[in-house]
Amino acid sequence: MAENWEYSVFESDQRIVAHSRYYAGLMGSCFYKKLRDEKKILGVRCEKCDKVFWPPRSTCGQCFSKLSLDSMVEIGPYGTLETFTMVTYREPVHPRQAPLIYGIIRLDGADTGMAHFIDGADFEKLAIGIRVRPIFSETRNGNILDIDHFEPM
Amino acid sequence: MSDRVAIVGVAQTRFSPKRPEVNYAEMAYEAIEEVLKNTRLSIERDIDNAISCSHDIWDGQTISNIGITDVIGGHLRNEEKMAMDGSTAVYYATIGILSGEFDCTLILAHTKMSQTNRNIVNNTAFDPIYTRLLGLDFTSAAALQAKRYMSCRNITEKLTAGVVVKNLSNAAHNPVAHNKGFYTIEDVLNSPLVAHPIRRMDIAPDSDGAVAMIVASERRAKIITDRPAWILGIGTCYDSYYLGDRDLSDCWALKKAAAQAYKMAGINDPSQDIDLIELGEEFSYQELLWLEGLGICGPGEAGELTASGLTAVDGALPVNPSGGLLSGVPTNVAGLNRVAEAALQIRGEATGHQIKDVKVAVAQGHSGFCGQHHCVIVLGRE
Amino acid sequence: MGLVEYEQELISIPVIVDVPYRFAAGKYMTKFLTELRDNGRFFGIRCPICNRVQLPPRVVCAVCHVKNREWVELSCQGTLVGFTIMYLPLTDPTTGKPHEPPFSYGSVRLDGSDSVIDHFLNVEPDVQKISVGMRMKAVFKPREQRVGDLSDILHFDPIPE
Amino acid sequence: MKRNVAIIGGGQTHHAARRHDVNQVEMVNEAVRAALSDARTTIDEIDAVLVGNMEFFEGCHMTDCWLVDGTGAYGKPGLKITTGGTVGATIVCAGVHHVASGLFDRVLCVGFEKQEEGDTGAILSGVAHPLFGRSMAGAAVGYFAMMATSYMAAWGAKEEHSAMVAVKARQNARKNEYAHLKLDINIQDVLNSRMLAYPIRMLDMCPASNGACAIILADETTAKDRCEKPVWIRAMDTAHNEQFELDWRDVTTQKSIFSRVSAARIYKRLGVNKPTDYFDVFEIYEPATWAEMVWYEDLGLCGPGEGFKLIENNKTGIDGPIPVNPSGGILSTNCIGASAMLRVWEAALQIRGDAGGHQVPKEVRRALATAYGGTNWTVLTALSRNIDD
Repeated sequence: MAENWEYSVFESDQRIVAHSRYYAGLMGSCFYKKLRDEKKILGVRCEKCDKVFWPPRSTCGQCFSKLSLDSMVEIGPYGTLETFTMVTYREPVHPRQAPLIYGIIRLDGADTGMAHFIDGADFEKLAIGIRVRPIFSETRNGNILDIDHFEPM
Repeated sequence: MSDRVAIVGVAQTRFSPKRPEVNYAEMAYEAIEEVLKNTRLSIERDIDNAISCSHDIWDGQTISNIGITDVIGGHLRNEEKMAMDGSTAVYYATIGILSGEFDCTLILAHTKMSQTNRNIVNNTAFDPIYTRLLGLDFTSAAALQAKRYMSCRNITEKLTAGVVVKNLSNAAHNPVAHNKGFYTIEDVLNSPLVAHPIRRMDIAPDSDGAVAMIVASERRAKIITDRPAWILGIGTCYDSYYLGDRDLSDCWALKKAAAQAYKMAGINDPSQDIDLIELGEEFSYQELLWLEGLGICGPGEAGELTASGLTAVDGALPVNPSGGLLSGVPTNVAGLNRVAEAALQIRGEATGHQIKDVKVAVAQGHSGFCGQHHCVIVLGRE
Repeated sequence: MGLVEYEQELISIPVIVDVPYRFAAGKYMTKFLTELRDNGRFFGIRCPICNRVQLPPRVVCAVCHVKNREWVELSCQGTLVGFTIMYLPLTDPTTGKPHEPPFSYGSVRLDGSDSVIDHFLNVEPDVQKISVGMRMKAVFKPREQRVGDLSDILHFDPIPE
Repeated sequence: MKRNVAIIGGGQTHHAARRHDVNQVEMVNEAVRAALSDARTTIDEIDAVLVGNMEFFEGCHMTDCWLVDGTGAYGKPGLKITTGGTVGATIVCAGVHHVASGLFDRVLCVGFEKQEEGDTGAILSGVAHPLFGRSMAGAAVGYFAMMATSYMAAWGAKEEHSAMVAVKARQNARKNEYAHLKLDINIQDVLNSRMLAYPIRMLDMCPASNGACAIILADETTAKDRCEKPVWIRAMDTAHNEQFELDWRDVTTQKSIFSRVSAARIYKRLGVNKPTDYFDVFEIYEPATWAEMVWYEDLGLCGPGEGFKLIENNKTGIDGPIPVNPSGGILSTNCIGASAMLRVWEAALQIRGDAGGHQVPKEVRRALATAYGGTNWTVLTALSRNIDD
């Protein structure tokens, strides 16, 4: 069959487009309402592990304890930069234009970090361990972009 | 293990940046046809189970094992699809045979990375509630890990570039590899920054390809081949999910997976008992971090170890003599190809890149960003 | 703590997952789609063992685990083997608009083939007017509108007895 | 199998069209906690966690990684399988292999779907081959509609028969506290429901549900030690069907069909001569009413073309001689990744006598569960109360 192949390569450009909506759950809703309405950041404490987690979660991944809404605690708003990178490429899934800087920020009072954007400083001036503060978005819709970015203090 | 399981046959398609002339079923069948021919086995007569490995979202098809049912021999028969790295398929196939349910399992992993955009696909692996909207993908996440690991452990970019130089020159001797050549550390450091500190040459390129493997019970293995690659140990482990949950300069889950596999295989000192390692370095720093996780050296020591030539093809412990993932192996296929390359080495069939006298080889694969799930397979000649 | 209100609005996050693909038809489907588009012809492929003619053409006969090799040109005529009247609006890919329900939809086995094609039937959507066993004929779009897809077929027309 | 394997516990969520109060992790966790509690086990005693889900339906890649807190998989061995609608049963099958292998004593199997979060229509059209049929957006309903016209033409069944199946499912669901669609409906209500694709009406089809199911499997020693009412997995069988030839909708086909082939294999393995005598209850995967009648025939509960008479004579009712889907089945609850596991779990509940309001009023020693997915695939699971039964 392959001997006399008279057909040119056939390719088809398509997309799969799915309109999804993800529910944050009770604890996630508390987090986002507090963020949106009061610019406050909540985590959740596991008494057994003596740890405060961000993002808030209703089961402690480490010890499997059930964590209730009453265990939610305010964390931050300041934090420490644990790692960072500058991304040079552009993708349609990016909410801002490249080059963009991502960091993982451990907010004061939390034992785990938050991934977010770093802005407001030259990349060369960034270092692991520097202190950063959140800059909240003007319009907040109840999602992670209600924090616009973190900037060095 | 009281009962033994062995890899009795392996086939790889050539890996290529793009295979526009075949669809994924045809590409998969190239490997399946080859492995059946090599082992002189027939689907109808010999194969009693099939496991495939790919992701719907990569394949662009919902329930994408529909697309390979025909070629893998699934019609009116058993087939299961794992949505994980291919190394885990070997893990599960081994368990299936140890359960006594199956004697001879055909494993397939395939992906055509060229047909879509890896960053868009991988962005959907970030949870939609707290991280996906940031636009993260596996490269930016890996860069966060690389920065943390390299800073905490004093690993320089020269040391990670050394991995690239080694693996691409290894790949030059591997006929199925597509990303290969003899480069210098400067070449790597001069390649464009993609996500600091990761440069273009630090990243495994997009590839199309498939790997097929046949795994059999001891009884069947001895009939099929006189050179089985025995599966001596297996292990898997999940890490926590969020990037900020983990100590990114460490790989706790890999250590746990390796501990299971080593215990089963009777490996007490991995740095002495292992002859060869094939591991999944989607990014060059991962080769160093995974070596630490596999217990080959202490934290932060893998860079100097690599620079010393220990992991080179002529070193005491060759790592990725095939060229690894940097040589161009598709995602999902990645880990199955690590196991396949380790098996080829054990069987003395690694054409062009055979290492002498490999008795015990370790293969590692991982799923998710920054290694959320690890799988370790120990193979042996005896 | 006063941090949390129990009677609360539940937050949700809308996300559009939009993934682009460039699908390769592959060796077998390429001939089928190219011939459909350029010449309005149907090609199936015959299994060397069981002899069934498969549509669409594919690399392996799943029943016999053997590579398919022999191409067979099929008729544009066939027999209706199953049908329904669709009351759900299905999107017409060429226009992006829904196909106005109700409409007739069915499976046609082309003469010479062992497989079926599911497509629109150009029959009044009335169960009394459709029956299994009806003879049908493919009607193609004009050549310049064809792209190499099943939508190059406008619909199947009943063949008057 | 090298070791006997038993279900020592299980659990499920209250399935519903909307679960805005939980995210995916939390929803799955409800089922996992229920299963651990039912098995009187802690997460620390679980050796491996296996997850089944069709992540494309939620638009999430590698959900097993995201779900680690909810499933309890953190720090444990595990894997994820996706085989379409069958996946819940495939995960149980994988769990059975894990335990039988001797490497694991207690394995947690989890299946779930939060269908409201994804775009079911877009993703279902992705089941078709991208270059052969995807542009036609045929939809599952068209497929089952053709099965229905074929069934009516071949055997003389009427729309009323499918309506009887629809009523049975939803009335049974009213007795099942976990079911999604608990509708107090009669045949006329079904026949008056909106036509989707002749002769399939709204009430002939399964709903889109949110829910999860978890099952804990254990080896014989653990099961006898720890569990008052272990349910033994006697045999499992999987059969897929080739990609393009969907012959199940032609009810008179003489070809080998996945359902019949798989049933024949599992019956042979167990020495079943008459399935209606051997099994006391059936939990089958019926995405549409007509598929339930075809399952009756393919499983040998009656002869070819007699399926509609079973429902007509109420043989398969909850108090009938051949109870099928006392839980309400898929027609009442369809959370895809959990659906097939729910069949196994509901069958186990019947054997334990713990099904509550929908417990069949007779002794249940053995049960058969089926799954359905992909391009006509199934996984059959045979369960028993006695280990040597």
